[in-house]
Amino acid sequence: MDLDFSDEELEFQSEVQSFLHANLPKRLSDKVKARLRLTKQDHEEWHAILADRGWLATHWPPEWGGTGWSVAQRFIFDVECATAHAPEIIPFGLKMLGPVLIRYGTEEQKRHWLPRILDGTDWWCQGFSEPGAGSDLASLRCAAVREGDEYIVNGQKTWTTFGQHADVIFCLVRTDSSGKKQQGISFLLIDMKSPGVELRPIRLLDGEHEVNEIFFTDVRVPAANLVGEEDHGWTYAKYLLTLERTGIAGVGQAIAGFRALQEIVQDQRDGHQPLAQNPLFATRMARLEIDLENMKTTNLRALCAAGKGDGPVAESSMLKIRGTEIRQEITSLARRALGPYAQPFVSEALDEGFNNEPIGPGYAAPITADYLNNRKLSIYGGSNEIQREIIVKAILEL
Amino acid sequence: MDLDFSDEELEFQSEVQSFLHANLPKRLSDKVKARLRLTKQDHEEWHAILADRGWLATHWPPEWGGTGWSVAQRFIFDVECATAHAPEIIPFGLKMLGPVLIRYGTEEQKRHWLPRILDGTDWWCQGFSEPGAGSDLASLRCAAVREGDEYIVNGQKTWTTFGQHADVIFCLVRTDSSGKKQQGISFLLIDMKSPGVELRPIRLLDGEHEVNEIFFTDVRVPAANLVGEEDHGWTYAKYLLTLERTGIAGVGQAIAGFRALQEIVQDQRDGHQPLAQNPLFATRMARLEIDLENMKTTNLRALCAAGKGDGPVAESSMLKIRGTEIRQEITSLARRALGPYAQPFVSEALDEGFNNEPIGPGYAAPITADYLNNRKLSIYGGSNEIQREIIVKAILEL
Amino acid sequence: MDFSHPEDRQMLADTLGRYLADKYTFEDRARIAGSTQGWCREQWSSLAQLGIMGALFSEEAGGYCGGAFDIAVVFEQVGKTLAVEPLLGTLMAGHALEHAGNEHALIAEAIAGNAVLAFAFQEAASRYAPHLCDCAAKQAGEGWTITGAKAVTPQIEAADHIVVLARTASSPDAQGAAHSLFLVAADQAGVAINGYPMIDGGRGGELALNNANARLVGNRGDGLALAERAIAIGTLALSWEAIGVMDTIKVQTLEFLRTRTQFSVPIGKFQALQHRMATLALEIEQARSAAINAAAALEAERHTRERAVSAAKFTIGQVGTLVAEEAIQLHGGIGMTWELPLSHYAKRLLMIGHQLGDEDYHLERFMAFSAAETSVETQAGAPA
Amino acid sequence: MDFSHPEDRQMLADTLGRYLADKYTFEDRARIAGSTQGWCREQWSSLAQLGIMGALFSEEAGGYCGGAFDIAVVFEQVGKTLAVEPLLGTLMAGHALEHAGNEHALIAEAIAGNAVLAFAFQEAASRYAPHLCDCAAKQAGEGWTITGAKAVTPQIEAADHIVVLARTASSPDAQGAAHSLFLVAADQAGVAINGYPMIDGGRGGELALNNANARLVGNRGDGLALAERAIAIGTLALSWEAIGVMDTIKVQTLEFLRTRTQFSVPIGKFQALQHRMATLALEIEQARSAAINAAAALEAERHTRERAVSAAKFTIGQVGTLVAEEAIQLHGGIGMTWELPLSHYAKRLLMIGHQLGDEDYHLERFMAFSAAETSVETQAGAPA
Repeated sequence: MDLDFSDEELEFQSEVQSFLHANLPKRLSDKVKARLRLTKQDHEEWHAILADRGWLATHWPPEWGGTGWSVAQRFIFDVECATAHAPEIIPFGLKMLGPVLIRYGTEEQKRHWLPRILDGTDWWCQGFSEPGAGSDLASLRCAAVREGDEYIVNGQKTWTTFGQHADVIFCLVRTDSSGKKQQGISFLLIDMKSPGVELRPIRLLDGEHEVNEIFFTDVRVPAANLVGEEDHGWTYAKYLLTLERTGIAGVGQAIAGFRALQEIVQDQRDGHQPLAQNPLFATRMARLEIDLENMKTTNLRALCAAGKGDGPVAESSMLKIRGTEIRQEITSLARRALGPYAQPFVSEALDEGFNNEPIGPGYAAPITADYLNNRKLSIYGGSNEIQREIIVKAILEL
Repeated sequence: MDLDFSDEELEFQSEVQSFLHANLPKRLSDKVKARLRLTKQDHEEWHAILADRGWLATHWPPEWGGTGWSVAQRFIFDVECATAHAPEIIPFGLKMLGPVLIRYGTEEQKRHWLPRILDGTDWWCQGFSEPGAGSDLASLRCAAVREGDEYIVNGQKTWTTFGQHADVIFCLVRTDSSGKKQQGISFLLIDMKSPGVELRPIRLLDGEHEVNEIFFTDVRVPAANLVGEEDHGWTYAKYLLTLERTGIAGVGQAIAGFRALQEIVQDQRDGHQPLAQNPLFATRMARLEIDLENMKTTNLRALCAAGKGDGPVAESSMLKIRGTEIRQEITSLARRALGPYAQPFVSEALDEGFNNEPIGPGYAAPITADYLNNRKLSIYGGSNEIQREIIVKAILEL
Repeated sequence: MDFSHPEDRQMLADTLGRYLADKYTFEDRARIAGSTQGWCREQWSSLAQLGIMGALFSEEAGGYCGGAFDIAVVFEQVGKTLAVEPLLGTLMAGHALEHAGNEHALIAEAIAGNAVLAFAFQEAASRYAPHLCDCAAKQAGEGWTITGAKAVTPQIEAADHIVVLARTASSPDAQGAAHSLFLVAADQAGVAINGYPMIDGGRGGELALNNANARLVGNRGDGLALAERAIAIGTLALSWEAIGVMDTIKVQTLEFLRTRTQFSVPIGKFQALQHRMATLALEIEQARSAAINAAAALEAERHTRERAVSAAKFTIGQVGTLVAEEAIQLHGGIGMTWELPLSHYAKRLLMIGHQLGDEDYHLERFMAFSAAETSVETQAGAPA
Repeated sequence: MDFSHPEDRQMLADTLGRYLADKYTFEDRARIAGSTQGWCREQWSSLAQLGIMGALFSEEAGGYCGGAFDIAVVFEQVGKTLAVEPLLGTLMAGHALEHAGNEHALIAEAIAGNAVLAFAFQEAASRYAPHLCDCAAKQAGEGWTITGAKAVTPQIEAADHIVVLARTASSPDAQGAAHSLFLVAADQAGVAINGYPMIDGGRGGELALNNANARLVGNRGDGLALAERAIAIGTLALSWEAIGVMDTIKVQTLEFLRTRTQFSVPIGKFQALQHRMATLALEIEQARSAAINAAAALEAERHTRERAVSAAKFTIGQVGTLVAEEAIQLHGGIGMTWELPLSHYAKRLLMIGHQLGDEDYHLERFMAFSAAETSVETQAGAPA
């Protein structure tokens, strides 16, 4: 049992800090700290800086340009980036598709696609959910029919985050309907510029355009874009979903979010004292802080177990549930902390360069929208109900 | 909308108070207040006093010796009795079997059994649950086979509260196994002194003997003891269970319990102040008090709706859930309030006449055992899970 | 004891319900709530013609009802349709004027739909507490002028007249009084409003007063007592609005559970969701009981009234957050879309928690009232 | 970073686990826990021979381990079997003696199984707070005598020696010190113990001292600092005992869900129960993380250590109550019977919440430490 970082790890931490200090543009960290909208260019700028340093693909082995970091290093990097207000790494290519290709892709696919992720040529998005296939993902119906060297794809995907920015989409498609629904699913890479791909924005409850519906009509996809074997996509999808879950737990973001919350709660007043000293609010904060401290250790335990080859299936689900609960509670307390100023919403105030006088405290503008937006955390990446199903399956053995 | 008591109701309240002041033996109220064990004789003594006044059968119509009270009157009576620390009326004959006989029994059955409940001749107990039929009550297997003018009963019942005191038991027995499990159940009254009836005590986690297993081996029961029609017992049971639920919600006991808790929390010290002023404990108390205030009104709403003939099925389930949650929270806060003194348990201190010096504060002895015992509230009378099923069935209509 | 409404009040509720269902559809509401004005004068006139504003005030003040349960049924209907019209400000300001006993002509104008009122008490640093009021009034000849700022007042741009709480003494006098209530005409020099959209629809604004002319409402020093009463009435109204919102969310969520299919069955067949739905239904009934308790206590003495009002708003705040979050979760991704009415009901429910005190504020206030023995009518603010 | 135990510690855990499974079966435990003595001297000797007490102390003090995670694995096994032997008192008193630097001979006796120790700090009016200590020590020649009473001390009847916290000054001195720690032989005039059964098995007692002879432990005035450290170690031990209890309850409950049939299927098929079980499993892992954090912080400076210890005991208190109550509920009526081991595990888990501070006490303490900037080693008691 040793929870302390080794000297090497501490040195690594300093290295990351120095790097961030020297290379994270203040314009970006200011935007992230203020929770302003990030543009596609903002993300690309940060990705390029990390790629230059060789630190973009933290989940890839070195031979493909990844960092090959240990569990502890990845943890340190995530926390340092988050607390320095670096933009989050967009996960679709780097943390989701990349590992799938490295594990299940052909040599050719790896050589073609992985460098393009690293150098920013391709912005990926994810085509898993469908209107009729949410929690019941395996019931998906978007169909691909093989015709010679091509698949013809027809159907619909939904909840595609940042689909509006994407060049390429990795999809689960149905190639066989005859057996169990988990069988007959294939994992296909589709160029978003292909004829027959149409994108329709979905407006969320905070008014933002973040997710999309995507329609495929007779879209022709080279058969070379099939990952792994036809009809075996469910296996690859499950591997990807486990990675996604751990990402959504988001310990780094939680730590950064909690620190930001502490500042708000010190700044907000409850009569003649900071809100932080209000007994009820202080109790909420302390419970949250303890939950977070516990979750940090649970996270490290799960990562260490995964590093040793113990299957992290139930653990990653527990992390996803508790991690998202904590992140939601952080945004919920920020909203509560604002008091009456949780109500005004000037959407333009979330864009860079907006110079009007803020309504209420300067940090107030994005808080309620952020709270509302983060309701997604317990829904996407496999809803927290689905995570409970996974846990039960693992421990109950019925 | 009128939540106030009418002048007549206020007058009735005074009448009840005067009656309790004059007729509730101090020996009994002292025992109830101190949460000591009540003997069978204690209960009989109090029943007799109420019967003398004509106030024992609060759920019966006047023609059978009941009070015929309005909803408001019953509420007032329950609350006044509880807060005066009167023993609870043992419900099996008075609140459960009585109404069933009145609604479904033959004239002869009513004439025979009802007076014997009122005058204390018969102490009833309930034979519903079986080891294999708990939440799934309708799967019960204890069988009754008709032979001439008799039924021959074989099988087992369990969780029979105060079976050790009982003269008679009302049972659900299976008279037909051919159809759906809810069919083929009959409602039978069985003399506990019949040959072949055997009782085995169950010791509960607080060490008490309150419930029993009952075994029936070739027990002969006169066919005249069948209530209603053969094979239709499930209907009568459902009616009885709805009555039971509302009783378990126990608003009167909750109010009395909360007042007793307030005294404890004023007496216990947190440093140099009463525990009542500790911010965390005060918050727990305030939340509980508000819950209780809300529940009081929900209870009255449900009773008024029932009085007007609106079916109180979902409402009585909601009441059962929230009422038992509140009663459990009261015992839980009492336990918490004791601090370290929640641990000692001198069982003899719960008997009348125990004169040793108390361990810790005088009221401490029964508190943790009472908390443990009250875990039953969310389990019996149809577990709170079953109540949620009933609610969902009523509102979801799927 | 009777939990049904008398016939005339039921008729009021039905009339309003029918009107809103017909003429204030979800599409109408979305258009009005997102408009640059943030409310609709035509709707306002129609509501006045239906007698809705009249129902909020007593006969003495020119209305025809004005009881706690009349206010309750009106705002319950408002909640069912998410109407954004400036009823709350008109109710609170009007009741302050009514209780102070002057300005009956203005109340009559409000009842007729010719005047919109706002009630401005909170300030940037006051959070929800009325007594943390630094807006200063000073005497100027016969009248007064006020200088200072008020924060996040709903539909204040719509208001023709604003009832403003201001400080009339630098420190409390022997009776603890330092504040008075004033009536300020919106259309004058010295009144500046910085308006903005609210996240749940409609608009609010910041009020800046710079030597604005004002008329004293009631007696000097009565400000906090009058404000407390107006806030109690506003809190009651919001609580019942929340009941209307929650009932609607319940209906919408039950319908979704019946019709949304996953794993080849309606998701309402999943027991884990069923039990959570049962809990929501139970909690909503508890919240309704709390709102009934507050209405029943509105005419009681201060201690009883304020305790019940804070118990209700605490319950509404707690249950409201649970219902909003659970309803979204039970809907899944679809519950997060702008397109679905549900998300707007959920937002409104959450934001009611940020009006006139959130669950923590009211729980503390309930505890303070529980601890306090005193119930002196003149002592305003939380008793501890 | 490594979350596995080194081999020798794992061996210690396995040895103890095997011994208890073999020789301290549930029937043995039930007999011992309900006996008039409330513990078993033979078991105690066997545990000493196995080296269990030695594992609780450092080599300097005559043991061979004594690290936080050594204590953790021992008490985790205690939790798995509900052993009622006087390990906690011996651990806390022994560590106080060890830390004070004297009485090594007595620790050696304890390690050998020849002496049982108890640690008595709380009083009838102190609740869980060590600084609310009115027991008074006065100097008598070379030594000291103590007069006063101590409350609810586990297995104090079993103890040969009792470490007692007592007041050595009527008010705190400049360093805030008013208390010192003393060693009191149980077998002397002036020591009276009123013993009783505990509701979760084993016995406890009230200690009355009447001019009882006592030896000073450590320096005068160090009492609260030494007690705080001993309580931290005791709290760590209880937290890990709770982890052992909860893991066992989890196994029992999963087994019940697999085997108990209702509605013609194992009740584990019911999704509403499944999801609650998943939550329990998740919470237990959170509790384990909290207990790991406390063990990892035990040798850190005071502020870090006490914050982690209170975070752990808060978590254990909260999760423990949830697990105990939910496990009983998931078992239904059967979970309430004396016959089933589960009910005894649940009782123990609940009562751990009443030892060395409940969840509220430790949450407040965590908040006080979070608010305080100071981390002065000598300043004992909660910092606020």
